[in-house]
Amino acid sequence: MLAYVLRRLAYGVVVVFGVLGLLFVLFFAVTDPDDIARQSLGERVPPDVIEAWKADHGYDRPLWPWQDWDDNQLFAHYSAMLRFDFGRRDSDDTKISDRLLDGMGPSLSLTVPLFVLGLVIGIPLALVVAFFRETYIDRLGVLLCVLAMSVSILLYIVGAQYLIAKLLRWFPISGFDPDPSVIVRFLALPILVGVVAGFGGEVRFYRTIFVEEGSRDYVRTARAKGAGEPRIMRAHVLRNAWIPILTQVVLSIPFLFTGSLLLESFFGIPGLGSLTVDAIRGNDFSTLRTMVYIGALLFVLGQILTDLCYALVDPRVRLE
Amino acid sequence: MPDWWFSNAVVVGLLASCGALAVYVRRNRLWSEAAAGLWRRRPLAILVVVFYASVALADSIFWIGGVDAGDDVVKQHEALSLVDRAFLGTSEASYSAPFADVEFYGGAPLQQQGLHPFGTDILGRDVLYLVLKGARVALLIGGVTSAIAIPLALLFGVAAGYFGGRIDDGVFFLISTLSAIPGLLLLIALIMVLGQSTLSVCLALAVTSWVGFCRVARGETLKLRELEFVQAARALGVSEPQIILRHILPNLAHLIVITYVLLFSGLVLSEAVLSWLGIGIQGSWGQMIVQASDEISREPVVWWNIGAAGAALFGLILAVNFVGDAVRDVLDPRTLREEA
Amino acid sequence: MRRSMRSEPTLRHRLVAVGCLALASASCGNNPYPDSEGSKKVLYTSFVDAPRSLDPAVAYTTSAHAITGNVYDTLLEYHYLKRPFELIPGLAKSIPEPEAIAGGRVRYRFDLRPDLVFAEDESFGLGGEGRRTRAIESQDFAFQLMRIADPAVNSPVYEPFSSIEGFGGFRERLGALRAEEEGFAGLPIREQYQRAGGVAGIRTPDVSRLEVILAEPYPQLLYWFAMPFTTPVPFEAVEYWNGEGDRERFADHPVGSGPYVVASYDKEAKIVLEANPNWYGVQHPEWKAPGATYPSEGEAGDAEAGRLDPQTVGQPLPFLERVEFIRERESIPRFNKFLQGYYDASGIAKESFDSVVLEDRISPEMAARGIELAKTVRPAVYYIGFNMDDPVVGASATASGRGLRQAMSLAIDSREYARLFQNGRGVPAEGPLPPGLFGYDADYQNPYRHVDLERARLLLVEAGYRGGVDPATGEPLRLTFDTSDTSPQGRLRFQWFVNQWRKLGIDVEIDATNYNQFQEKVRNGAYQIFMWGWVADYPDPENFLFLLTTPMARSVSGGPNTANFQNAEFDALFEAMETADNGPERAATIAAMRELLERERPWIELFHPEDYTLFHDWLKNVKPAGISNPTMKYRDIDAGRRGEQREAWNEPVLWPAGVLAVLFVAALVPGVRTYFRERQ
Amino acid sequence: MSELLRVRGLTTTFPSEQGPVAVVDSLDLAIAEGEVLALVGESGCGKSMTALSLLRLVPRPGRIAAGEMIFRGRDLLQLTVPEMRGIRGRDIAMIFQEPMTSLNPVVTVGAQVVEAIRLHEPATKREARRRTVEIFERVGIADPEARFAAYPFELSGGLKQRVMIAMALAMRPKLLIADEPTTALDVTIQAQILELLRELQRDLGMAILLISHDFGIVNELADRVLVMYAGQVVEEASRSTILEQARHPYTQGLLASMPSMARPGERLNEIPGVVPPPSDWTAGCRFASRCVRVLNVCADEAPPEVAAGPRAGEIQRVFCHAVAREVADA
Repeated sequence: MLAYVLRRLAYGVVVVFGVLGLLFVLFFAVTDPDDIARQSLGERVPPDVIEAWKADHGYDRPLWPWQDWDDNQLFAHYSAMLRFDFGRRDSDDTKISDRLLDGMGPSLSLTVPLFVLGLVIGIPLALVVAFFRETYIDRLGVLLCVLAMSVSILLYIVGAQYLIAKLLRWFPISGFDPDPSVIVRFLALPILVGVVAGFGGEVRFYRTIFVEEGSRDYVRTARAKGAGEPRIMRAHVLRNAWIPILTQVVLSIPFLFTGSLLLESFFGIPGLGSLTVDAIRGNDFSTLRTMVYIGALLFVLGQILTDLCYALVDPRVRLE
Repeated sequence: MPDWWFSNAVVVGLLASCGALAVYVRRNRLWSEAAAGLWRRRPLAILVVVFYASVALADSIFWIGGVDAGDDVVKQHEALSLVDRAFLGTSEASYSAPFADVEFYGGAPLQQQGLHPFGTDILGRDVLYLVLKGARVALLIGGVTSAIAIPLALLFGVAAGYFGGRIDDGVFFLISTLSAIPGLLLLIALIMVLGQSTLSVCLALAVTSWVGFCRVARGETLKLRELEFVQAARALGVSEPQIILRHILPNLAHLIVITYVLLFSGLVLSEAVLSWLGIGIQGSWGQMIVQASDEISREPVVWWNIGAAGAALFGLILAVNFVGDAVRDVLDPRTLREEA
Repeated sequence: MRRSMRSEPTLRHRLVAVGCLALASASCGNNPYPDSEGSKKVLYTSFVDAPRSLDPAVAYTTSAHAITGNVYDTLLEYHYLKRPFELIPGLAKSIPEPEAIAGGRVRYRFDLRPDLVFAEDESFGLGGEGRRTRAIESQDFAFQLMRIADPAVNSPVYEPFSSIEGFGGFRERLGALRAEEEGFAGLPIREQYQRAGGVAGIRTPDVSRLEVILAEPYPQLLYWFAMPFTTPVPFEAVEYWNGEGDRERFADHPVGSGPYVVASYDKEAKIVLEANPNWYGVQHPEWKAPGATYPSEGEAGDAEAGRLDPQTVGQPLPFLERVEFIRERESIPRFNKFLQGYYDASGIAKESFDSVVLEDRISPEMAARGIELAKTVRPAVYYIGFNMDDPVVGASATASGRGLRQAMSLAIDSREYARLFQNGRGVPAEGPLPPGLFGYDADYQNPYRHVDLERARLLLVEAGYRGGVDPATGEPLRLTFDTSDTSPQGRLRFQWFVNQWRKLGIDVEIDATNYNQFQEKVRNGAYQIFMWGWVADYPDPENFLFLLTTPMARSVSGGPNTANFQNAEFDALFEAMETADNGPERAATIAAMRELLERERPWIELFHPEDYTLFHDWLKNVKPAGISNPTMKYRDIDAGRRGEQREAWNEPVLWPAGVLAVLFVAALVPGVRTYFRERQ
Repeated sequence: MSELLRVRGLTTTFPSEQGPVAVVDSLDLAIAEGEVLALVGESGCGKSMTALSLLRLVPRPGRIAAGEMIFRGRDLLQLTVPEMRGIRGRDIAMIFQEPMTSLNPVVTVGAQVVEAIRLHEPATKREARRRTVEIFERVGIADPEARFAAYPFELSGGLKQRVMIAMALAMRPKLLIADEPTTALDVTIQAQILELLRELQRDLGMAILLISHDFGIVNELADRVLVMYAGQVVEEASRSTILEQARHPYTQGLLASMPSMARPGERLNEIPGVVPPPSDWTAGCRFASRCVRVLNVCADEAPPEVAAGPRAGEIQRVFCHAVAREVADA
């Protein structure tokens, strides 16, 4: 098992290297260090001040190794990331690690409940719909899922804010307060929107798995043994369904940290959701590479977690 | 060659290929049965999709002249589509409620009183006209992007699955790298490089959305390669590319069709978010929704912009999803076995 | 699992259901603030993007001034109510008169009020263990003026102060020392400035007097002493808050002398200002200092608007205990929370001037809730500019270029634009100067700023573009409208302009690119038409007309003259009026410059925006101030009324929750029934 | 031997475009205790569906339209679902053709057998485990203790079928339905499984309903044989009678085309044509379109039941107009 994890880690490192390389090429293909400086300092800035800022932030060095082997930005970029030295944001020189820690709390307080509710609502609902296959509950369930899936999340957000927050005034339209006694009031609406927007796809995905497993021969054997339908669902279908479900679900666990872009922007939650987009638009290379680096690490972590779960749940899989 | 000639050529091409496809399907028993099964399951959804497609095609046939556009002089020289011509001169000064006679703000009388089923937007353009124009953009986003993404995925997926070894590792590395990078970053960088025209946004979307199907294609090819009929073909001395073309690809046909449909609705839905980020396509429903979302906070509420665009988007996606389900039920062998 | 499926849903299930409903309703109610806050005098408002820096020498945007203006006090201030703006003494005892001295130089003498003290901050510990503050001295003003000259600070307002004697010299010496001398840059900042020899024209004879000597007359200088740039800054704060270790940077940790201090500064969520106990207005109400007492008279209309309420006139400031700026990235929550009473005033607009927040006029429902709209014309102008270096629309196209610009100017109706996009707010602009400034002629009618399509088409014919057709291509003339606003809302606005020009047969394509590409285009002149705006630093015509002078051209010095308007005659007239006194002669020069602009049309002047604030009736003494920054200290809150109104407006409508619950149960019952039928 | 199960007029239908199709069409059969009845026919003749109907496990959207199934005095069709569940696995058990896929891949084989026991008896886990190991031994699984904790993918096809048999016999059922138990196994294993079934049937006095398309296997194990074609019974007789004096043309054709039954050197003949699709079924004999001795009445009227036993007391039922006429002329 350890050998396997080490091999995957090694492979992960290669992927992360690839990602950082691709990011560097992509960013500097469309942006010039001067643009980073100008975006940080403002428009009407004399050239000498731009040079000073670039020198101060290390953007005055040549970009590529073939220009200057021992002092170029590509190697500095790699070494900074590998040392987890995230440094400061290009836009306003605040420490990136502080921003990540501050933002992680609100982001997690939104994405974790969404993730858990997605499972807690999605799977039982799919089980019920699959259990009543071929009855009107199945058809109604599938219809409901397809309807829910076909609406753009923007409409859900705008609609919810208008109907629930403005007309019915159940929850504040936006805002966030980490104080535990009040936090539920702020998170209720975004979570509701997140679940409603997501449940269509999830339930349909889980239902397809349950229906597929339900048609396998071993279920017929269990019925022949005299097992009741609920017991078959729980003891046989669900145990086999965990394999495809876990692979899909575990892959998204690491990305809970990066928050959700839309929900956080519209509901005023100061998380990490919009950090990447703001960094892209604001030419903030240091923040961008940190987010992409963390994203890549999380992706690799997700892959390994998925394989481990696979081995956990499916005896046929041995991690050699 | 001006771009509207190109658009007309594409329309002719599309209609010709649809005709050829229809002939092929009628001749091939497997596909004609599938088509009949499809029609039996979801006739309404198919009709809705065909309606959207016909609106989009009508909006893609352009020619110049033969029009007097009142005060918009430039229109005389512009290539206008059927839809443009149908709605010539229907613009007002500003907002007006559906079937209203007067402007929403200020109450000035409208030129086309009571003739705007979905009202007009802030620039006075008829919302129904804008919604119809959106159909072409939506089908371009969904159709063109998938048409680029799927062959790309097949190329890498089948190659990796069939040849394995170094090619497989290379492709797998590429897939992992691409999916580890946040899609948005890739998308925005590509759009910055390629520009914001419809085609370049489609290209950028394709590059960021082929990874999923590539994995599926690779897995399926791995399975097919081991099956006897492939080994038999190899034993008969059939060349590798021949095997791929005549044996592997036809067996992926059903997966291709299913993925095309699912990718289609996913892409059209995601366009709304792209418009919110400012990198969407001009004239899309997504852009209409984002433009109109501010109107929701006005008092009294201007709802018909966002309502019409939202309904049009919902209608297309719902129909495509239903057709997608039906296609999967009809074509996917596993569900066929379940039927017996 | 088996038992409960057999019998009806047990009592336990029902209890759980009721529990959930109760929990949901308990956490119901949409008040985003802790209930305890209701009664305190706290003002809630919103902001979109946090300012990049709060360093008084650097902060130049409206969102930054909203904070620095209230945290950093200045020698002079603007009278809160009088219009046109009038200076009053702030930290200074009186407004100095310019004294002409030998060599054509001018001297200003500021006398400080006695025992002024900085706000409390741990950085003063540098001056001695446990010390939390210290007295304000004239050296602190000098220190800040030297920071403006310091190249490392990179202050955007270096140029206006460069008329101070020795200002430029100090900057060179400082730069040279830092470059040559090893370790110089590591010295404490105050020592660096002393070693560089300070600025000749800035003298501090004693702790309570500051003298500023100008090499040449610059009457507008006094206005700069009413802006946060010239506030006293303690050197301890600049040295202590250097960003090393876990200390913030000075740009994120303001230490000032104003009526408020920054209590908490979370750029992503909330910025909180709290009343400063050390402020001179609090320490010495008996002085009745003009900057610390509510004014007793103002502009006509202030009385009816309730801004001269007998109970508030003459009272010591500030009234508000706390001001909370809450971040709202999207307009839907921002505006609707204001309608629900959770924001006392509509927030600070998004920083970029070209996407004015789409807020509504006073609708009947809003009037019923007692929401009022206060607007004053803002000393600013929005305009569409032509790139005068462009071969087609620029100066080099001589007559045809001029005719084209004049025709395009005749197609734009500012009133209609304001009606559609500004809800009727904003004064249509006839010329570059906004109302309230010397040289603004209210009844001047710019012949090219009234829609006249016939005349425009004639002009096009003369310019060689009959019917808008470009003779070279035989197609409608193709021009590009360049912008860095890619938002769909921005697109609507530009589309409106394009539609107007289409009436002339000219086909203008909107080229919206991201920030870098836009800067790239502007830097190498690859743009034809753009929309821009300029907000006055101080109410003087020079601060607007300098925008069109050759030295300021973008292609010449990268300055704010993006239109690259280079006209010798205009430059000469500018020199004449630049430092002249506000007399008839200066007015005549301005009128001549206006004639020239009218003919050359480098700009299509659109409108002078009205600075507006929507506010609830419980927010007192509201007057949009445009330039004058320290406004929070004049405002007051009737917290009681606010509490009642919020209560009244935000009763949650609970019956739908009941209906939903019933529907949910109704949907369950057939399910359970089919399950049992299935088992027979 | 007293009668264990009597089925009369069993009809199981599946919906199709042309209305419900009777995959099993008014079938009669009877099994006595300890008797081995074989159900023979080409694939698709409805023999598997008959077996599933006995356990009321007809997959949706099919359903049992008519008939009665009296099992030890109780009509299985009238039982409630919980009561029917009580019978499945305890009184009537079933094993399937594909042992590869008939076991839950993620649960140990031992646990799956324990489940079969504890579904019907409140035995403790340890008790059920002991009995499982015992049954494993009984069905010939070597080293049963170790095999108890094995997963299905770790066992061979033959071993898996033995586990299936162990699972079926956990509660000593009165009737075992074996749906093509050896078809998926290779020949050497087939013989062992058949030998095992014969031993178990003898020891436990258990009745077996053997479903197969291979007369060779039927010949080894069955006491009586029922030949089915297109959802209907065409002939019923004892094993020896069927082999020597099959009277129904379809049965004769079937026997003649079996390589395992033919004598060396004899040419195998095959039955022309294909089993007609349900849409072509007429009221008459469904084999008419392929029958060598077809009469014009065959297509119109349902074939009468002809009792044509060669020896007294030996019942042989044949459903065929030609045979009926033959008997009438004799």
